[in-house]
Amino acid sequence: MLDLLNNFQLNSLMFLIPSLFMFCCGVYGFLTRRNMIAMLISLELMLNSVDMNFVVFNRFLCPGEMEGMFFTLFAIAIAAAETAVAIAIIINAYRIAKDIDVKDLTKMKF
Amino acid sequence: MEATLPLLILVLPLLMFLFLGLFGKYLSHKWSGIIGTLGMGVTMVIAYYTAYTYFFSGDFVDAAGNRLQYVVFDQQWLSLWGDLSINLGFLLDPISALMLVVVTTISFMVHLYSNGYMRDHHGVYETGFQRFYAFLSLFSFSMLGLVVATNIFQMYIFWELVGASSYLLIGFYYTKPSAVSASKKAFIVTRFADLGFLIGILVLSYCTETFNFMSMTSSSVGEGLYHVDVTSAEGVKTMIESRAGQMFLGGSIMTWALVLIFMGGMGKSAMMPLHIWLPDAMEGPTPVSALIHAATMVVAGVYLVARLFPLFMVNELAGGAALDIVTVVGALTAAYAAIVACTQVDIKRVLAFSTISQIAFMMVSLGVSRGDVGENLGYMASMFHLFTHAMFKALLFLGAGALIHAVSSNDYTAMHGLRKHMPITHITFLIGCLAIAGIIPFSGFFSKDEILASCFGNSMVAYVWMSLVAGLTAFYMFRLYYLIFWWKEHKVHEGHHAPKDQPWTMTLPLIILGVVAIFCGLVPFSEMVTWNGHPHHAHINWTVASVSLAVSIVAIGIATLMYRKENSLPAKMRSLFPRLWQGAHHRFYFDELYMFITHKIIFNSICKPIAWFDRHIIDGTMDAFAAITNKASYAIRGLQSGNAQSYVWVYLLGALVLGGGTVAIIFLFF
Amino acid sequence: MDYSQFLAMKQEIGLLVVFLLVFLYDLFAPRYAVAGSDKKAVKGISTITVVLFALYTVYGFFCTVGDAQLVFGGMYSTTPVVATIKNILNVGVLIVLIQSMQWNASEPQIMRRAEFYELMLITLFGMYLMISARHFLLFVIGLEAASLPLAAMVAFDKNKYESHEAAVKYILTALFSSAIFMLGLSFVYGLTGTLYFDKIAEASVEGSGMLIVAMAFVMAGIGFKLSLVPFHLWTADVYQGAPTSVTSYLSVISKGATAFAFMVVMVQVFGQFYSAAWEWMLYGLIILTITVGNLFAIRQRNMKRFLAFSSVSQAGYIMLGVIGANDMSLAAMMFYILVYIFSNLAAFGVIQSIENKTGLVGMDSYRGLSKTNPRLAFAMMLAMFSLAGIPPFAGFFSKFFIFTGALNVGTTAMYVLVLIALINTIVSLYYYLLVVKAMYISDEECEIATFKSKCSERLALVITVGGIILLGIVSVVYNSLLVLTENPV
Amino acid sequence: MESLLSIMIYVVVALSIMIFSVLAVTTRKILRSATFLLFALFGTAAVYFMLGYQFLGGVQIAVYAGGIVVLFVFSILLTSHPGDNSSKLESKKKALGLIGAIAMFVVCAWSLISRCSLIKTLPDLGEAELPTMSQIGNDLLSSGSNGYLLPFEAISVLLLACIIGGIVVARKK
Amino acid sequence: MLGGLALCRNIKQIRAVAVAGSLVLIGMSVYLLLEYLALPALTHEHPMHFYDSWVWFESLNIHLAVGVDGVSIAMILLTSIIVFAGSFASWSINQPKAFFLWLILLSTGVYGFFISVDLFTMFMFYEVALIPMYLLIGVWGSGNKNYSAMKLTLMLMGGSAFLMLGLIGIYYNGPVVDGAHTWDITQIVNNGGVEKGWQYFLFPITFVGFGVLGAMFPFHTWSPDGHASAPTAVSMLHAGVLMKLGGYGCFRVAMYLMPEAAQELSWIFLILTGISVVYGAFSACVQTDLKYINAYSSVSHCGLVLFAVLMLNQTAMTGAVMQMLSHGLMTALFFALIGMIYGRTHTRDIREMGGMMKIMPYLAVCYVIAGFASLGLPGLSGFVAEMTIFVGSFQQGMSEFMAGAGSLKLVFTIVACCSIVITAVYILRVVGKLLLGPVQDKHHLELTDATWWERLSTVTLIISVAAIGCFPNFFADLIRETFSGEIFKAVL
Repeated sequence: MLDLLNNFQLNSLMFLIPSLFMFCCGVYGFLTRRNMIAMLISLELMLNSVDMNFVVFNRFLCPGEMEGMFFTLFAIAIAAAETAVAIAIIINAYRIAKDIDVKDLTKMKF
Repeated sequence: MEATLPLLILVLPLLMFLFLGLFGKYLSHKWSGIIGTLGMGVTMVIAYYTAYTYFFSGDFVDAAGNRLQYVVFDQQWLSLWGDLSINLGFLLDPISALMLVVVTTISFMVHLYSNGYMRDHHGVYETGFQRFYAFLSLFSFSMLGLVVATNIFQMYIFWELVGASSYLLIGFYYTKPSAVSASKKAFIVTRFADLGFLIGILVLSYCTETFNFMSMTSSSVGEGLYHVDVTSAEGVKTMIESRAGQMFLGGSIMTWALVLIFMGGMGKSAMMPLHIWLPDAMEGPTPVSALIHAATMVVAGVYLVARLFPLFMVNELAGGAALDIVTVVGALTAAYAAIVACTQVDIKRVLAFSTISQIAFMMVSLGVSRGDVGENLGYMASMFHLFTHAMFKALLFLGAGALIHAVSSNDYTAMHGLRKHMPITHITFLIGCLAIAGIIPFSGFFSKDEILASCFGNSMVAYVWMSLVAGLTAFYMFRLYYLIFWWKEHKVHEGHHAPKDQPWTMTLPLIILGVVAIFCGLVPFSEMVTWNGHPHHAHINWTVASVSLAVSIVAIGIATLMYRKENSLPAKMRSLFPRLWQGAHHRFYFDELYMFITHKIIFNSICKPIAWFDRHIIDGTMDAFAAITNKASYAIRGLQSGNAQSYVWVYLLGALVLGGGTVAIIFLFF
Repeated sequence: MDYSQFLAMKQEIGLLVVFLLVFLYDLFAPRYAVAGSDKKAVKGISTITVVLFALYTVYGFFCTVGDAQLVFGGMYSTTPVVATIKNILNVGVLIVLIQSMQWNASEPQIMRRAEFYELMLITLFGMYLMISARHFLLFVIGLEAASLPLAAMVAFDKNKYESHEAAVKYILTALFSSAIFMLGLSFVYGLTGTLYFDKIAEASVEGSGMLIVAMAFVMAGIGFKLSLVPFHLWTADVYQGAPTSVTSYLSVISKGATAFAFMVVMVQVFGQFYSAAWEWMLYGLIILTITVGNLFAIRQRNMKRFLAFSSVSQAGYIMLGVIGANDMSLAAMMFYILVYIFSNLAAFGVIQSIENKTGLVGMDSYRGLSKTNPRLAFAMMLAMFSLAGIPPFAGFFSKFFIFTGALNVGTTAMYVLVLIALINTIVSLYYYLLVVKAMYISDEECEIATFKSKCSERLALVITVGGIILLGIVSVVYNSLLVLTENPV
Repeated sequence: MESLLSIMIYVVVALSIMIFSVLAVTTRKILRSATFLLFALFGTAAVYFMLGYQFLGGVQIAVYAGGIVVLFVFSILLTSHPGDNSSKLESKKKALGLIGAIAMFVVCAWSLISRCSLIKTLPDLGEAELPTMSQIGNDLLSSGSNGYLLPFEAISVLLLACIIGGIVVARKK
Repeated sequence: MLGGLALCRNIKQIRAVAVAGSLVLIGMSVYLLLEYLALPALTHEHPMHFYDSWVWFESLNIHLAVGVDGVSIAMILLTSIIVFAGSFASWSINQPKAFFLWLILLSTGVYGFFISVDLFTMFMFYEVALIPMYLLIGVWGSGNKNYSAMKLTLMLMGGSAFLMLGLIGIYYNGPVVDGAHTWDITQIVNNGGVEKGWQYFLFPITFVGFGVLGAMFPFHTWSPDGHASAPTAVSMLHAGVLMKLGGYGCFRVAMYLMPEAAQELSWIFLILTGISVVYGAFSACVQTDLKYINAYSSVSHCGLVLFAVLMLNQTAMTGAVMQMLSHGLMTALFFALIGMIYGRTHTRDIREMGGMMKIMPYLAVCYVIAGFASLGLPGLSGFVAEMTIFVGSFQQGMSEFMAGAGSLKLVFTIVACCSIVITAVYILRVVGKLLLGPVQDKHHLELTDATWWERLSTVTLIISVAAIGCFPNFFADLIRETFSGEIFKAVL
């Protein structure tokens, strides 16, 4: 047991898998939550997981460069912008529909 | 001979047709009748002149005394495969000269006659009088074109044209449904036969590599002059070199060609089993029946076989059965028609069956014509009979027309005992009957005698068979004669005029034809019309003649016994052979058979299913494509549920399948 | 730092200048009170925008000459082809702007029209970036810049419920799609260690399922904007709900720009390795897109929704240019998009002017249009014919050329693909003819009374109809496009 | 050998990321969901710190935690009444969601694992090689290779657009 | 160049202009014919006269290439006549402006198609000719017009979809001339033709593509519905000219460019077209709608065209073109007459009509003439065409049979010959029911006979029909040249 611990080293997969798990949680949430803000929250999880992927790849595979990190940096900004617009739209829709359940916004179909 | 004059024979009727057809309605009835008749008269004169020149000028006889074929002109009309081309031309040879005379004579008589016939008793012209003359002219043109054809395709062309003009004339009373259906029937039945003719032409032209009669059967002996000579003819040589002798379905290809062509002749000449249209064709005006369905068009089949006779000869020599088929068909038809004729009520139908029977005589005559029987005596006899028959049958028909016109009915039951009311008609009709019965010295005697002699020389069976038929002929003709003119006194219904002789326009042709029918048997036919132009001197075979004469007289005697006075003998006879009588009366159910085939089988079992198949299966398939597309469109509409989450779900799955699926495919298969 | 590099971005700079001018005018220009409302609106902004943009469009044509340039460390590139593509977009945007003038003068819209123009210009800027980007970061920024403001524009019609529903659907799906896209990018980064296009292409990544998965995600991300099936489901709802100007903008400009970007990504980035893989993936997508788009379009009765599905299937045809992956295809694709812009905008122009006047967008309302408004009906018919690919209208040529380009590859698979596409043209012809039928053949009384359309609308229609008729027949256009693509620098 | 401490930190961080992610998407109270998101984001920031990207971690906390989550909270408060529970999910929908998520996980995990070259231990880097603030600043405004001047400018335009868009949409009439 | 002029004709809309325009067209066509006759015979190197070519899409080597040979001239002449007659036949149509506009667009397409030598332009004109059909039927048609118009358009466009693939395939698999592939038919032929392996793929799809328009079984079902619903002039043009585009395309593109495949694969289509001939005729026998009868008769006759083309010999192919001419004229005549009768009685059901000969003798006589032409009466055009075909096919079939090369052609020739009987049946059936017999409906007695424009229209056609029927050699010689083995490689 101790031996195992002794030989234990952090590798990239150990970060990637939780990140991926996070992404999939986000997917699950996005697919199932009916509250649109909850959907946005799930989306944040997904975006966050992507960011983490970039950082992990950067750190493990190309140490010394900063491309992944910069991508994450910008991605955070983009995520913020996305969220802002999305929330604006959702609130707007809420004003009209008095509801933020995504299921109620299905007037147009087929 | 100048080409223009014979050409006029064709051009005049054509012009008459166009003139009357296009401008007829601006002319008065009277004038269009006069113009039509005059036109035909001029044509007749020219035709006589032409025939006279041909036969008697001596320009068309070679050193050995053979009559030659003379091509007046021959113009390419449509060139086809290789050297094959359809020409339009004008061929003078014994039979075409003969036919020119026959056609123009009868046609003129009919034109003249119609002036009277196509009016009612008050002299009012029938509607469509101009049209009638236009069609008559069209028919004359087509028939003349047919007889002078230089090649088989020209013949086919005019063959079709006579069919069409026959169609138009039979259906002249187009508001009468029976006339309409009769005309349709005539056209379609002959058309069916023409299919055989056409295929026959195609086969023949493949074998001989020509359409041209001269190339097929003759050798050139000078400019425009040809001598019928099967041994040196180009077409025959080619045919023998080609594999025309190859067997195909039980006959050589050449036999097939000739039989198929003969099928065309069968249709036109109403040979059994393609005869059914002719009795119905009597729905047309009676002059038309006289012209087309007695004297001219219906003998076109005989003419066709005669025209190709050298080829039939070659075939016969090569062991082919074409001529035998002609004989058998002819013999069967002759007997059949004669029997049926004995039972008909409608006088025109009796005459129609008599025509069928007589034409069958000509066919048989051609069929039994062999080189070993007096230099193809049958050929000459056939043509001779064609000539005489045309005259006396036209006479009979015109006489019947006069009767019908007088009593306004076709049935002899409405006539009886007319001999006193219509003496001219009576006499001329009697002449006709005697002629057809073959009583010496009327024309029919000579021609029929030659035919029977020819049969006699060839086959005893045929001879006996045909003699009996000749006897039947005499019987039914005199049955008809007595039933019309004797039997009992004519009853004049109140308010009706008594029937009387018709105006001169109608009686004059009767008289003329009567005279001709008496004397035309004396024409020295054998010296003028033989298959290869070589004249030979026929003499009456008195054995045959006396036998046939005896048979005829006996038959006439029986007829006299049965029908001269009203009695119950016919009814007794009828009840003696009820089956036979019924069968004959219903023409042995040929029409019913055809009705069954065309209506039940072709129309109901082929056409309708095909139409159904087309609308429902083929079109249904096309519509099904549309329907499937539409269905698919509805089926997948759930994809667009309106819920953003389901969109995303589809999106996700799409992306995963796109990636994962591709990976799986690549790693599994490559 | 070398700021001179910005000079390579002539068109972007020009666009930003236009944007800033409009923005500043919006801020400082005099306002006037709108009748029946207590709000004030900016005067004359529409005209100014259109004029400025028209000038800019003209200016854009001068940018096509010149060498290819790769600046910012290989992050941004411009070539004559790219410049031409941007010019094509400019023309489209100009028409959209002219078409939207009338709508923007309507009551609730008039207060916010300046923002409308500004957003539109920025999305165009985002598309420029997408097209010119040679680095995925820039690409993503461009993509977002092209789609986020659009979401706001979709929601512009404040009074209309549909507009909001559409905006919600659009933003949610767009965000999800961008998340997937970025996940794919992260995989690409993980595989190659770089995000520069040329470096990715150079990196030797031997057979790897991960790359294919990454490719699929990238395709899905871009395919979302192109509305390729199965990433298209937002299209119909959004097109239907959005204000018509925005719909037309979405359907032609956004789609056109993304198509080029897609081509660049596919050919430049993934073209080197696994070309077979992405071509087959695209192959499947094309078949699906064309077929499903057509199947859905058959049933639509709302004109905008109908055109949405038609544009889905048109995207499939555009993708034929990508899969062909040669000069001829590229030129054909550019030409196709150009023609598509004109045809679709003509259709939307008619829809818009009718909607502005009567508020009707149902196909049933169009019955008998030819009797009340023959000119509009005629323009619509030409647009439909052009979209269906009927000669002698431009659509025929573009379709023919794109097929020719695709068949240049010469493989049997390509023949099959083209055959499927061709069979689908029959289906598409069917529904395009439905519109024609409604307008010309139906005998019923038309709901839409005769009216005279506004000057701006007519101008836009004249331009588009002229384009439909002339673009194909005047061969110069296509020839010059092909000359451009044949001589890539 | 890694210190036991770092292992423990890793385990804690990884577990917290995963658990909070799950909680964030499953809890029925929307406000809690936002809170769990916040914790998940903190976990991510911790990962950044662990890997030596202090600046990024700082930005993560500032922007995400400080900005976005607050935005969420505000909007939640605006749109829902306290104590509102979201209704229970239909099992069908849940199943579909699960299928989607699991499929996603399987595909991606497979592709990650199949790519052996990805599985690397943490390379040791000297302090110098980890990005410093000045380096980040320089690169951010550099126009050369690996310089991010253009994206930097571009994102400003993007943000401007989003501001305009957000205002236009959210503004009352 | 005259061909070019035919293209650039002014599109004016008024009735008079339409008539004048069509007169000018006839004049130009005749002039073209005369000019053509003055020129020397075609040779292998120059299979087209008046050849001219302008670059259009340089980069794709697309030219606006035009040129004519005897066949195209015949077709152009046919089109002119029918357009002329059609303008008269639609004298009193409503919305004449739009109608003539579309009609002329349609005929522009047709002219363009016939004079094109470049595959692209040819295809373009082909489609130009097809699409006005939709509106013409949809707007001015009658009966179930929506369905029919849609069906017709979609099926024909379906054919052209195959065609487009085929043509592009020909382009890519054709020879390279001056460093580029070419669309030019003459250049493709003179430089080695289409690559052999590809022919087996391209020939069938091209043939089917054109065959759809040629109403080849089983792609003919648009024809009955379409013709039944179309207005008079459109039926005339469509059956008279447009269906000929199919036949023309079949030999000009499919067989001319891909002779090897044509030789080897012709049997498949021979069977299909052979079926068309008889099948169409049988179907026509039981129809009760006049236009349906005619449409099926067109299927039969046009089937004969394709049938003859597939026989691959000079005579049959000449006959095919003759048949196109003949069928074009007489079917136009038929449809014109049906339109005129329908315009009076407002029914096309032959069961409800009768005795028209009494009511409208002029139209009835014309109908009989048309019927005779259709059933192949000598002196009218149908006969010469059919006979040329039959002789050609039979000789071909017999030669192959004798050479032991199978009896397919022979058998199908005989089958096709049978159509002359069936044709007679259905034609006479109609004539009997419609024109002859007693008047069925007393109201019909009040109807009038033809007006002067109707007379003019029919007379024009009848004269043309008779002209071909009486002087066939002139036309045959004109056409035959194209199908000499020297120029047309597929001909043995």
